Amino acid sequence: MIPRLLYLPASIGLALLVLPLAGLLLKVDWPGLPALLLSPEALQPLGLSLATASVSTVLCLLLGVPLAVVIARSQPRVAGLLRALVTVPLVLPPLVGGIALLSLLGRGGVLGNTLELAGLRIPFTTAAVVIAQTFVALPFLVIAVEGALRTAGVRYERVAATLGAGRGTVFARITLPLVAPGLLAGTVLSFARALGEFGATALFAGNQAGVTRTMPLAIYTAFNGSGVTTDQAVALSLLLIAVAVIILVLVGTRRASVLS
Amino acid sequence: MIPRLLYLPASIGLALLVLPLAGLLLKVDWPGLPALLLSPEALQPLGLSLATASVSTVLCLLLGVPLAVVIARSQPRVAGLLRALVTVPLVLPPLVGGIALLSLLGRGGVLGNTLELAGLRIPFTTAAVVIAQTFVALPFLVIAVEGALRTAGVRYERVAATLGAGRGTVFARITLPLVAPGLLAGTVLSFARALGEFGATALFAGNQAGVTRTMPLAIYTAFNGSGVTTDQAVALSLLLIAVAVIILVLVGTRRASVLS
Amino acid sequence: APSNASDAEQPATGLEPQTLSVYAAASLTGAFDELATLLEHENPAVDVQVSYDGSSTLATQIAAGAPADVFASADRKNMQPLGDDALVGPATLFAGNTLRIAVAPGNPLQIETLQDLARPGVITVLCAAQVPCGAASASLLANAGVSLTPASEEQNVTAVVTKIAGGEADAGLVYATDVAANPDRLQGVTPAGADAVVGHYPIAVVADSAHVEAAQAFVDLVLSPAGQAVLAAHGFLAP
Amino acid sequence: MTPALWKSAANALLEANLQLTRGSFTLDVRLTLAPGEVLALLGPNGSGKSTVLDLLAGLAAPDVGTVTIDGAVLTAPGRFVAPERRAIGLLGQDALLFPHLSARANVAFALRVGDAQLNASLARKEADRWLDRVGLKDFGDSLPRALSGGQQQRVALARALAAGPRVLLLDEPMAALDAETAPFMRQLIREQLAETGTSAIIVTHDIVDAVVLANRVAVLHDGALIDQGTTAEVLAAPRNPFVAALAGVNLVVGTVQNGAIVAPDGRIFWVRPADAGDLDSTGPGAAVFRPASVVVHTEQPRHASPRNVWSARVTAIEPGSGGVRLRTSGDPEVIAELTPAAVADLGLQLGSTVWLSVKATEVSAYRR
Amino acid sequence: MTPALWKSAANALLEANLQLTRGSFTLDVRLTLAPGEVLALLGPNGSGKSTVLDLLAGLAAPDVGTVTIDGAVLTAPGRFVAPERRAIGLLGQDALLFPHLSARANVAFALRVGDAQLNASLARKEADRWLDRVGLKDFGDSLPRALSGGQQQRVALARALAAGPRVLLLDEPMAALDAETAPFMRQLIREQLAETGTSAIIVTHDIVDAVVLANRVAVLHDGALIDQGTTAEVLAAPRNPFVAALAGVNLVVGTVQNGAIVAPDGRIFWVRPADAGDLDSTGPGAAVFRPASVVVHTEQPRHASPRNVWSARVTAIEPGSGGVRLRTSGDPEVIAELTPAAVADLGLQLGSTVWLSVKATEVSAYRR
Ligand SMILES: Nc1ncnc2c1ncn2[C@@H]1O[C@H](COP(=O)(O)OP(=O)(O)OP(=O)(O)O)[C@@H](O)[C@H]1O
Ligand SMILES: Nc1ncnc2c1ncn2[C@@H]1O[C@H](COP(=O)(O)OP(=O)(O)OP(=O)(O)O)[C@@H](O)[C@H]1O
Ligand SMILES: [Mg+2]
Ligand SMILES: [Mg+2]
Repeated sequence: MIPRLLYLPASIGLALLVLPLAGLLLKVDWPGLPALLLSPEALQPLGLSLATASVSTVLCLLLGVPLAVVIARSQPRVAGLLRALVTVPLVLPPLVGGIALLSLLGRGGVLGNTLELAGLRIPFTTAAVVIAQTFVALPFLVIAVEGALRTAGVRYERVAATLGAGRGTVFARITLPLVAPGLLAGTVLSFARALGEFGATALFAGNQAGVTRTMPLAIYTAFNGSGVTTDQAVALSLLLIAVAVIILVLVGTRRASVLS
Repeated sequence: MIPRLLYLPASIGLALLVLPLAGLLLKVDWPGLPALLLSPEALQPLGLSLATASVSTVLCLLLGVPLAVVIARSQPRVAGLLRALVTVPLVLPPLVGGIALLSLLGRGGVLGNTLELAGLRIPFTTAAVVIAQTFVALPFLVIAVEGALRTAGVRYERVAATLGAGRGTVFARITLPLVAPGLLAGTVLSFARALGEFGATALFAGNQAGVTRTMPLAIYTAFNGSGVTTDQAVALSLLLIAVAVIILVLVGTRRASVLS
Repeated sequence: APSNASDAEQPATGLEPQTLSVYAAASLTGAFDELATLLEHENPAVDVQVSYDGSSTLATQIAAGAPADVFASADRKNMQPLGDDALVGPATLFAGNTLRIAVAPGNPLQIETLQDLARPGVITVLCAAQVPCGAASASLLANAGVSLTPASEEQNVTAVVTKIAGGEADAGLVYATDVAANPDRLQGVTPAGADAVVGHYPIAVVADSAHVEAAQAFVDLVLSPAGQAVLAAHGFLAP
Repeated sequence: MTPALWKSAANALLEANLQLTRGSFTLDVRLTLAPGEVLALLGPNGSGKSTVLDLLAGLAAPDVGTVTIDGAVLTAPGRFVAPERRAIGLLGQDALLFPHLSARANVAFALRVGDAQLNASLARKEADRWLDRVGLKDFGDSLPRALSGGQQQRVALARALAAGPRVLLLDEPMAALDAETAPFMRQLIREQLAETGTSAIIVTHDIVDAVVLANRVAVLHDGALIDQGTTAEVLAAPRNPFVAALAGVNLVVGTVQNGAIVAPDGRIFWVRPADAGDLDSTGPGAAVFRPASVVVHTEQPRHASPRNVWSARVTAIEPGSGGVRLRTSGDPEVIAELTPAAVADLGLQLGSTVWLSVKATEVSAYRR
Repeated sequence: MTPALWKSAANALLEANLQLTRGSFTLDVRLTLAPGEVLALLGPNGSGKSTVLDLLAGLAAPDVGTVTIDGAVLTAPGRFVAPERRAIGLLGQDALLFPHLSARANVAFALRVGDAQLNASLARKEADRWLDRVGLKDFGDSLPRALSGGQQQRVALARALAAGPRVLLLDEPMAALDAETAPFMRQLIREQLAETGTSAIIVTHDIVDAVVLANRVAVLHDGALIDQGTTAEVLAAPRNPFVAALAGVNLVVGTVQNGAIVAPDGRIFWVRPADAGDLDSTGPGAAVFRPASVVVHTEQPRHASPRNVWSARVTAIEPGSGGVRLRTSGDPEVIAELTPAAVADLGLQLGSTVWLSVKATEVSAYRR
């Protein structure tokens, strides 16, 4: 059912996304690769990245799904405004996201001062990494789930209500399963975005090995350190990409099987 | 129809996205703002950003919609793989996207050499900005439209086929209008992402006023140049955010009216 | 040479109308802006565009064929490979930079020595060892026998400055030029042995440059007494 | 629209007074339902039947109006009880089985909602019993998309009954069912409603449903109730062509003149003596007679006993429940029912000109 | 399953031979359609009717099988012509109007697909004519969601007819239509098919549709064609309970013994002399008689002429087209049709034990 004319632009689009990654492969110093990838300099940030991105993704789900429901079921005007607000963080250059988070949660920030009095300091902690990742990844989840909710419509929810099912039951047993594909897509997107987050983290969380140095920060550090030879940065990127692809493919096929 | 319990996490989610921006407002040097915003240092990058982001968005539509159709209508396994490939650029830290593009299209790059022979040089031109933006924004469009296509299903396309409509007609008159909300959401997302793109652009396109210095680069330059006083960077960010919000709200309400 | 309108129209001694592209390390921002204006003043036909970024970013871009005419790096490490590949001409050192302990104005925590940076309760941030200011910081601390775990290893010196000026961190090691550029927000403390650790800035004309003559003129200006005076005014040492 | 028709039952379970405008369509309906009563809601396409059910179930709100159940206000200006708290079930025109749940899980969902105590495995067993009752014993594991249209309809019916509401609204529940299954489903609905004492409103286009299931019939037309009463009453004296078509009788809406009904095209219908007495003064009135009472002749009948004789053209020949139905021209058209043999004997064809006669004793009449 | 039934028409327009397994459901069907012929496809829910239409229209592919139109192969091993190139239209069980297009635009879409020359404004005018023909003149601008179920069904019918296919497949096209509209839509379909010489297959649960619209009837059961022939043939000698229910007659499938049919529960049905001659040797056979031929007694009839007499319980009392229908126990159950007056006179109730009799001359029989 695919119009044949579409195959050409589709291939170009795919090439645009995939070829640069292939180009990256050419830059790899293959003999030195295994040693590098097994070094603590590679594995520690990778572990931290996977851990923080997972936590952030869970946070995105907990906060984002409700937000998506509220937007999807609001009056069109309210929904339009909320949707715009949710999308704004996407526009922020990474650095600005960091400044914004600092101005809120940093020492001297509006909330930061209050927290400081309570003995809580967020910048330079792993919590800051999670917050920065959640901040940048949340819009993805919200937009994806909201779209799915809107497309799924309320027909089945209405049927469930006429059977006497309360809102909680309907949400858990009807709404969520119906938007499962959108939910999964949103989860994948926000996990990917959290995994790749660099800018806001760098400024808001800093860069301390084992605490806040995630993979992207390690890559940047390696890049800055190596000068023109981007070998190490490329190798680390490759590791990140490989891990991401494996996770995405695993989730992708599970997703397909859910849809069947 | 919204379970009442959801309002709490929804509010927290919204606060997480909006409060940092509000924090940013506190950092603004309001008296100096008008003069700064009307200076060529602000308006030239803004114009370039809007122009390049618009072109990138059009490119995303031209390449991304066909790609989304191909993925949505493929076998589950193929679709899962393609979807993972399309999602990978999301994981790339900004810098790595730049390295990848340079290694493909730069001097000594696989394609770059060929193009050089043809007298074409892409890096460090406005075209490079557009390519970098398209590279990072395309996944958003593809994922959003693919999701919408999958949810819309093929029922109406099948009906149209039994009426004798060819694939092109079905695509233009049935498929596209049916996924209009998803298409609009994807367009908004990719435009927003293109507008905020910094990392790949900085490396691949450089930072030349009027040619490749988009708003995010101007913000970065202001941030680096001024040292401690983030005033100018914050003011520019504010301008970018304001423009983005206006566009998003305009599109958002149009979107609502389409859905009605 | 004094310049006037007729010189611009008839560039017998001046330069052709052209745009000169200078790639300079971010820490050179204030000084190179002035030097660019100076060159434009002397050669009204020439428009100088300076791109500032991290040295490694600029080096990577030049290696990839960026249309740069002059490259001024914050360290030799980023200049060296370009020279080895003959992508730039011979490099000359044109400035040096030393480290300062940066603290908030008024020095509320009374930080006077490198040892104070390791004091419990003091939040210290440094540049990552991989970037020029981080490498310098590491040797300075090693020379003084101080070992400390910073709260963060920033990617560039600007980030260290931002953290201290914004109050996120109490102290850190930055360049003297950074302190000079932010007199209202930072106070500098000169640590013992600072003079022994100097960062050297090389400059070179890019081999592919289409404007070799103008590029050389800019390099010459940087190395000239007038240029050196501008750099000194921004806190740089002589090379 | 005699006020008597709308008498508010003192013991009404459900009372509704609904006004709604949607585009050019206006709904204005008042209806009541007694405990245990089953009302058949009839009406042409687009008359507002589904809209009424939505308003009762709380899936839509009227512009103005009230809905009360047992005296408790469900819908009123400033008050709107959510559908899930109304105890009013609705089986809509589309089956809308939850697509991610098997047939069994669809029914079990309704069971567990109706009875919070019920544990999952008991609910599954009970659901299987329901599937058995709708003839789908072997389809418990099937997802809705693996069921045929009629099978889906049956699962939806089981699900709606299993929820155990106080009032059940059924929108064309038998539309997709096959001829063999329909009577059993009708029986199931009837038994279930009677057993549980559930009141119900059933929307249908099939007169059999109304007669088998309902105590009372209400006819909706263009958003207004134009007729209400026991099934026999309503069908015996159809008040508009729709009801006449449903009842399968001829209806002539005209004016009363000298003890007869005059059709819009001038034909005069003499009526049986019992009814003629009522027709002493002029005014609107209607005549009703069965298609089987219409005699068809190929020549003008002379010296015949029937007083009502006229000529017309045959506009359609169709099979009917009791033989062959002839539609004949006129305003209104008149349908005659004959045996296939008679059609052949008379050599009737589309367009033939025929003479029709009806004995006055076969024509009932009433004032409108 | 006499081979004669499956004779491949030499002049067949559409020929299909389809085998498909989906879960536990297996389809194995061979059918042909002559030019201009209209075939009614009957069968219980889940018998595979919609599946057959999907396979013909190219919306699904059989496991094994072929579909040819005018000799051109549409479906075969290794060959599959896309639905849009088959010139086979399909009006599915759901209306599926394009939700973003008005009623007019839905029909105009089909018109312009069928005739590339047609410009937009002409197509709109022509679409309006179609809407008028299905009684929806004023609904041209309405979006599907603002139409009632029956209105949507009518627009979908107009759209399917307007596309002008060579073969039209209609899946329960009248299911949602009201009693007044249905005859007109039936007439519209008949005229349009006749005028354009379009062949058609119509799936329906309503015997009237089959009789009015179709030249021929095919009965599907559990994925296999169990009966085929002219409507009269099939209904006169129903081959299974489903067809009997559809035709409204009693069917006793049993064994031939001594010129009579013995039911599974042992009842003996003597048959009319004309058929008894065929029943000289044992083997499977069936008896058929009309509900109106069954006489109901409250006491055992003695010295009565009917040879077939038995007792049973009343399991259901329903209205029927010609009076009241009594379902009575037994294998198979037997339906008797009485006047309402008779039911009252006899004091019949659910569960009453009655005696039933049928005159042998009213029972037709055949070998299976
Ligand atoms: N959103 C709307 N805007 C305008 N008109 C509407 C809207 N929704 C429904 N209608 C109109 O309301 C009328 C009643 O629709 P409803 O679905 O209640 O009819 P119905 O009696 O159930 O018909 P059917 O027998 O076809 O199911 C129809 O004429 C329909 O066109
Ligand atoms: N994907 C599937 N998996 C398993 N069984 C299926 C699947 N799709 C359909 N079936 C079965 O195929 C059979 C035929 O379905 P079909 O829709 O053709 O029936 P139908 O004759 O049109 O019935 P109805 O009168 O209810 O519309 C049904 O028993 C159904 O359960
Ligand atoms: Mg309806
Ligand atoms: Mg079907």
